[in-house]
Amino acid sequence: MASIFLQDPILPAVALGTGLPFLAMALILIFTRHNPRLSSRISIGAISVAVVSAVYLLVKLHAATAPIQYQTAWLLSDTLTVPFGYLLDPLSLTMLMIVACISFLVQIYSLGYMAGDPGFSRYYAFQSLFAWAMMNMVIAPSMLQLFIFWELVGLASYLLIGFYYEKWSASQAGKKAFVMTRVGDVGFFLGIILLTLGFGNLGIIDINEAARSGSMSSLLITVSGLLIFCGVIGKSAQFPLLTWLPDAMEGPTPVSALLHSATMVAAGVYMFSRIFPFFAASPDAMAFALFIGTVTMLLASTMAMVTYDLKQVWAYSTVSQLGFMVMALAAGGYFAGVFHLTTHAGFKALLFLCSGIFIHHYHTNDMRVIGKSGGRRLVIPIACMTVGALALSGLFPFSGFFSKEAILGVLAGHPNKIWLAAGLLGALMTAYYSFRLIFFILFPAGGIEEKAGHAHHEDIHGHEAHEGDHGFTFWLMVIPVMILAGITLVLGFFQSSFEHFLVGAGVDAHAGEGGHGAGHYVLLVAAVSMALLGILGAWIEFGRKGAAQQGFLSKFPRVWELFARRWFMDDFFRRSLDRFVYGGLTSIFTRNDRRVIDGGIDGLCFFTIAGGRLFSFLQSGMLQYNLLVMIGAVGVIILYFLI
Amino acid sequence: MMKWVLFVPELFYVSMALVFFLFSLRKKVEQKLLYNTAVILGAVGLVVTVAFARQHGMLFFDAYRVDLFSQVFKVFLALGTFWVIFACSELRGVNPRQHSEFFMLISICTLGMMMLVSSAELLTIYISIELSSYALYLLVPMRRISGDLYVETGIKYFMIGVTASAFMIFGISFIFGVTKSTYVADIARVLPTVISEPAAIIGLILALCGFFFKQALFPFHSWAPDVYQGAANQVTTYIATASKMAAAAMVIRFVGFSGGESSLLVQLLITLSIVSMTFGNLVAIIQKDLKRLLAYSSIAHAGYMLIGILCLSERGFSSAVYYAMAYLVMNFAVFLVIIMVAEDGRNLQIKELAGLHKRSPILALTLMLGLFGLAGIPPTVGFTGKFLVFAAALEKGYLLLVIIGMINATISLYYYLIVIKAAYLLEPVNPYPPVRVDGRARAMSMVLIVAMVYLGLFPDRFVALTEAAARSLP
Amino acid sequence: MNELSTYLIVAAILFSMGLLGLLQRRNLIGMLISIELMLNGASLNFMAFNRFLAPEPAVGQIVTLFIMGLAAAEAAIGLSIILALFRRMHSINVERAQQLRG
Amino acid sequence: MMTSMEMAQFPILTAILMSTIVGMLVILFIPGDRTKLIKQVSLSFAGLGLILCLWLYYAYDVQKGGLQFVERYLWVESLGIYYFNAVDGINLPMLLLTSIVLFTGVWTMWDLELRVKEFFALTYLLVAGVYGVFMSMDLFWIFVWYDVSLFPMYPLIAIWGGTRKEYGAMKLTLYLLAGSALILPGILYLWAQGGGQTFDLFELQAMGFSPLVQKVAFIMLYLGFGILAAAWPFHTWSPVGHVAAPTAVSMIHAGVLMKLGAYGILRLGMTLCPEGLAYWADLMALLATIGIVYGAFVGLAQTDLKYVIGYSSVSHMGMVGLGLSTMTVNGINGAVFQMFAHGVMTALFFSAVGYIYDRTHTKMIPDLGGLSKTMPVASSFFIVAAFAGIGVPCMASFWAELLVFISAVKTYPVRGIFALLGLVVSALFMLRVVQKTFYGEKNERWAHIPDVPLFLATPRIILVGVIIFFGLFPKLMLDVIQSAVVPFVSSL
Repeated sequence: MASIFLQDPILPAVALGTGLPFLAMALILIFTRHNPRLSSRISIGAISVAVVSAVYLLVKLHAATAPIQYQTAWLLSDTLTVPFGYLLDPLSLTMLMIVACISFLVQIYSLGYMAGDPGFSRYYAFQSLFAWAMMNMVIAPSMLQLFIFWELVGLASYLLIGFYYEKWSASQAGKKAFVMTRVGDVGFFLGIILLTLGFGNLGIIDINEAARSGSMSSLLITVSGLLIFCGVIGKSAQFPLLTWLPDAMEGPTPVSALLHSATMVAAGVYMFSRIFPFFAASPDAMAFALFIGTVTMLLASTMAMVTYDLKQVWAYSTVSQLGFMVMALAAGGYFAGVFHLTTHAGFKALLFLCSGIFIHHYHTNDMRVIGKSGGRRLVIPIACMTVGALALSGLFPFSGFFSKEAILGVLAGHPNKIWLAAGLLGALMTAYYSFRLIFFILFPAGGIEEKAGHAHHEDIHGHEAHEGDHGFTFWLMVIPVMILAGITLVLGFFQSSFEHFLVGAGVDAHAGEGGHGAGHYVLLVAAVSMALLGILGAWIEFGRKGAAQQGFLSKFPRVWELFARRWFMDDFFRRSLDRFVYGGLTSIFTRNDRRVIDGGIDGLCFFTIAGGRLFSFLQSGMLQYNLLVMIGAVGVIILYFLI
Repeated sequence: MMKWVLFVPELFYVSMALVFFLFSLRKKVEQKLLYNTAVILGAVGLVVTVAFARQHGMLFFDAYRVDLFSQVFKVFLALGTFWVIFACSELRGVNPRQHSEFFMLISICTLGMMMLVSSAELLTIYISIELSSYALYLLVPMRRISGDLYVETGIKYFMIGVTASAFMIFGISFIFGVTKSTYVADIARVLPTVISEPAAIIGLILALCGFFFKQALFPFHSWAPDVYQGAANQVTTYIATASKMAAAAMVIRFVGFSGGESSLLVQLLITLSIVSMTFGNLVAIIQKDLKRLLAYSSIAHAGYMLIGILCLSERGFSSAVYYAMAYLVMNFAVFLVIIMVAEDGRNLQIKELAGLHKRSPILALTLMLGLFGLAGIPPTVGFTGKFLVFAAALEKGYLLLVIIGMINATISLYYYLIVIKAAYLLEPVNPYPPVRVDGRARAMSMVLIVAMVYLGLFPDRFVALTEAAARSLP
Repeated sequence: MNELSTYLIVAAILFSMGLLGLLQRRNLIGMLISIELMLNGASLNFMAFNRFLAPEPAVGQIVTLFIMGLAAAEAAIGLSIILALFRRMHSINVERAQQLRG
Repeated sequence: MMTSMEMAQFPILTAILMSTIVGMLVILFIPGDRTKLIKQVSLSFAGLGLILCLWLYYAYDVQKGGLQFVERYLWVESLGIYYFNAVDGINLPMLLLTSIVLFTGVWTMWDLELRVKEFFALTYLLVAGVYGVFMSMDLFWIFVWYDVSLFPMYPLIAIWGGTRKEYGAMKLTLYLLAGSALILPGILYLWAQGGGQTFDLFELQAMGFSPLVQKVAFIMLYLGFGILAAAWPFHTWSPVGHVAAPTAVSMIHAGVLMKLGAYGILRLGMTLCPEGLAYWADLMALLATIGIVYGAFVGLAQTDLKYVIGYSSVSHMGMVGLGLSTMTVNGINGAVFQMFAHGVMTALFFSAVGYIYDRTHTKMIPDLGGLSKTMPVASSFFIVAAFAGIGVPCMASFWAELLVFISAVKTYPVRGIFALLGLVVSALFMLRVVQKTFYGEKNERWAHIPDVPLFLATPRIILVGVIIFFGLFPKLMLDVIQSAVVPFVSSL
């Protein structure tokens, strides 16, 4: 063993980094449930190792020319092999890095945020479970392993969304998330099965290679591609399965930051980019994805424009940005998509963690209340949040600017300019709703109410007494935020080296990426002006002194309602679930089960007994009647045989 | 003179009857003495029968055939008789003054049945049947309970019995006319050639009536429920066990004689078997009186046994013999429980078994195993019997018949389970007195339990025996 | 007239009459007598077959004798049971005895 | 065939069988009022069985495959009945499953007060039958043990049961034994068609029956065993029976006994009548698919926890049927694996519900709610089982479902896709139950109830451990299964 370790330090590094969280989860659940301190230390210890190993791997392999693959058989059945191992290439290394770092930061942050929660140990166990599943998903060398951990990530998501299980809405949201992603996953699974049956091999490299070289039939690619894309729709909350993600905000805010914005929901996009060449081989599938991505992005942006819930805004924005990434990938912009994924992970985690501080402090999600209660007094968080919002809106020099530019560049390269227009419209709305939120907190309409609400008075007072001096827990939360803000600031400048790393060593970049040049500047101006326009709009309506803080949409109550109720998508799901599942098939089947099948059996028994009663009349008490029966039977028998 | 050796078991029962006849002449008999004598004589009878089990030969101008088949059944009969006598210690159901007559009639009846299993000539068969029947006609009304049940039972049993025997002798007369012989062996040779004549068919069917009556097959069953219910528990036990043996043996022998591939006969037997099983099981479902329930179940079991017989193959006959043996053991187990629980000789309602598992665990266990055996559940002997019977039937290709038989077994399980439920689940409504189980009964139960399981799981030697017995049929 | 079939027909008629009487009479003694008729039918059959067909002259007659003997015993037993019934029920009508059923 | 059968030195299979029969006898001879001793004795005999089975599992040579630990003696000469015990890759997991479920089941019944002696004696009799079916390779014995495993259900449910116990007991017993009313003719039919010489499974297999015989025999065996395997539409005994049964009995029954049905179809029906299988496979797949979807839908409407589990069993056993009907290595691998996984999972389900029911005396979902607050550990057992039930990866049943679905989509595309859609419904239905039972506000009504103590939690932890162990290391089981399935499929 030792010699193997020495010869090839990659295997133990991966094994340690991705395996320890599982161990941590097991340890916490089995032994340290009643010791929150120890539980958190175990978990953070494991994730630190993961960060170290991710860094180590990145450093060691950043110059590697070929992907490094290692796999052992997890399961062998007939010709089917389920491998377990890793595939390290720039993409997975990047993603591994993102997951490990953000997990680490969130876990540190949670020390403060979750302090004192009765389920503290459980929280860290689930966090570890998530980290384990997510990292193994990222490094999966085959679609099957990816799918397995994909499902496990979903499980972690379910558990973490429903973390406050005593809250009905939380458990409801968890269920909704699981079932809705399950719908997509069934498609994904079917796609994988089709690939297995049609192609026989699920290795990611093999699939990409085969698709690129054209040795796979295009029908198979299209069909299985579309099915696999269902997985993306479910996991990355694309249209029409997007409504679970806003609901998922019922979970603790760090969870939202980690799972439901930065990493887990990006798994869909990650998977898309993982087998990008495969998808790219099917124009139909790409077109479909582009369409879905666009619709998602626009729909989610509209929803974000009308909500007052801090987290909901970022949730819609996540959906929208995910749609944006899908657009990028579907338009052929591999690098743009991945790059946006990376930057988005940073700034969206930042946004959520900042919101978390507010929520933790003011015990409310409503941005108006936070603003009135004096949200802007938390200087560092509001500053960081503004940084995040700027990045989200795509303004220089924040990371979002670079990635968004890249995507718009890709879209500009697409022959159909409608996608570019949609992208620009999206950028406008993004800036609008982001700064709507910022302005609500910064410049509350009636100024800051010095008197907090009666109900919260003592509570807040207690907190202020506790955190007035910016206590330890506060700093535990603020430091990760500041780190993330720093990353957001600088990440964009590594665009070219990142591009070199990712594309140069990995998958070829496809058309559209070269949309620089003369058009590029036009685009740049257009994008930035869109963002500025959005911010300006937000300023006029929410920021400037004496602004009504109503928004132009309130003038169109129908539209407002449409947006606020998520384009009635939830109603649609609810109603079809009630009508077709509960009211339809379930009740039909249940009635059938009770009446027809079981009733049939009971009826059979009843008739048997009734038969007994009937036949017993043959045995009357009258002797001669008995004799008659007997003689009659003999006569019948004789007659039968004589004839 | 050496040939008389073959007749020793029968002679023994003649003398046994004589002893009790002498007892009955005395004004007052010590009951204990009578019982002990009976048990000892019964045991000796069993020993004698077993000792002469390997004899074979012909007697009385070939009218009497002693072979392994007959001797095996004689052992069953002796065993059954011994068990019944053994269970008669109190005999509260019978007037004490009649106890010696009771034992005498049992001895005579056993004698008649032993003769029946060996008979190879129509007149001998007729006389043996009548001998055993007359004893039973008298045994059945010999009961001391309130009400008029027992006379009613007696008259019904008598009337139906003599009608059946009249049918039989009328049928025999036709067989005699057609085949010009009363020797079964000759008949068997001639009968297949003339089977298409109406007289032969009528004769055969009518003659079989007598046997079917004894076996209580549908439609000759109607005495069974009434007799089971009306007769004293011990007498019912005797009828249900020993008497059934003789009837089964006779049917096997008679049908075996007719031999060959007589599709007509097979059709008749299949019909009777299906109807018997179905009728017996269906009507048993609604019974409340345990003995009456067992009567209907006996009708069904006659049907199962007939499945083995109607195969007309060696395997079929041997399976029927095995089934008969299994039936003897299981049925006796159940009746033992009835006798023990109904100490005063009353009739037992199913609900009166309530709480038996507390009142007497060993009896409850005996009852459960016996009933599961009757239902054909492994690992009891009843299952093995059914298995052999059905195997024989399927060897002949009667798939549908076997399926019907199994469905019937499932139906039967229902009412057996009701009885088991009473014994194990129900709490008695009014507290019944605890059941007195003395060492004797305990030993008996143990023996029966072991026998049921042992015969069920280790049937090899007994199957070999029954096969040898079936082979000894001509 | 001196044919087998004649005797057989007579025997059958005897048997049928017995059967009819058995089913129709409610009087137990009458039923007993009817059974005797049936037995007589059988006896007549035996004699007739013996006379016309059997190689061995004695068999049918012996059987008949036995039937007669057994019938006598049967009647004795039957009468004794009927007597017991009469003692308890003060009637020999069979309709009085129908408690057992089902 | 015979050359590969080496007589083992130590008759370990008989020893496993005897561990239950001797256990039963020993229990019978302990005075009924010494309940503690009875429980200790039963647990130790169950532990003995578990150790023997684990050793067997360990000692089985996967590389060599085939029948091992063969014990074969002539039993009844004239019929050709053999006392023939052996293990291969198919029954080995089943034996292991049985021992695990028995051990944990006996342990969960530690609180039993009512008629303790009879309960454990009957349980042992039942399990003796189960072991017997799984290890016998002789048709006669398979049937004998099969029935032995069924009839103790009646007293077990009727005496110690819950809701509508007498009705449930009677229904279950009669229904299942009605199934054996088809099995016995089927077995004997094959025996008779094979010349009436032997009941040895492999000798019969070598004879090869005509297609007509196979068709007739297979449908009889399928229907007969299918009832026990809760194949749609013969499943209604399952919810009713489970609701009525006491915890350990439900565990053994749903965990092991239902597998007897599927095992019987595989071992008898498919081995002896491959052409019959081919003829009826379509129907089998159809019923199985209906079962999968239907079970999940009906489960959605249930309000009794045990009903829910009962219907989930219907759905999961449909998976087994679907796997078997594909006649591919993957399908049968998956089916056998699913039998094992589902066994452990349902045992966990029922033991979790058992604790809840023992303490709250209700298993109606609307009455419960918020249980996680009062008894987090006890709830978590159920929740883990629910995850296993909806096919979360790294739990044993996921692998089974994976294999079954892959082969099903290949062989029966439409039915396979429908079955896949059933996954969504089953997720909905399980999570709904979990949510309504365990989540939500703390229920003051149950606030006083203590969480499950460690001693009683141990058997449940063992079950969770087994689920996750074989979920993480499925190869350990699948290699064993495959060693038997590959030659089996190639012989079809």
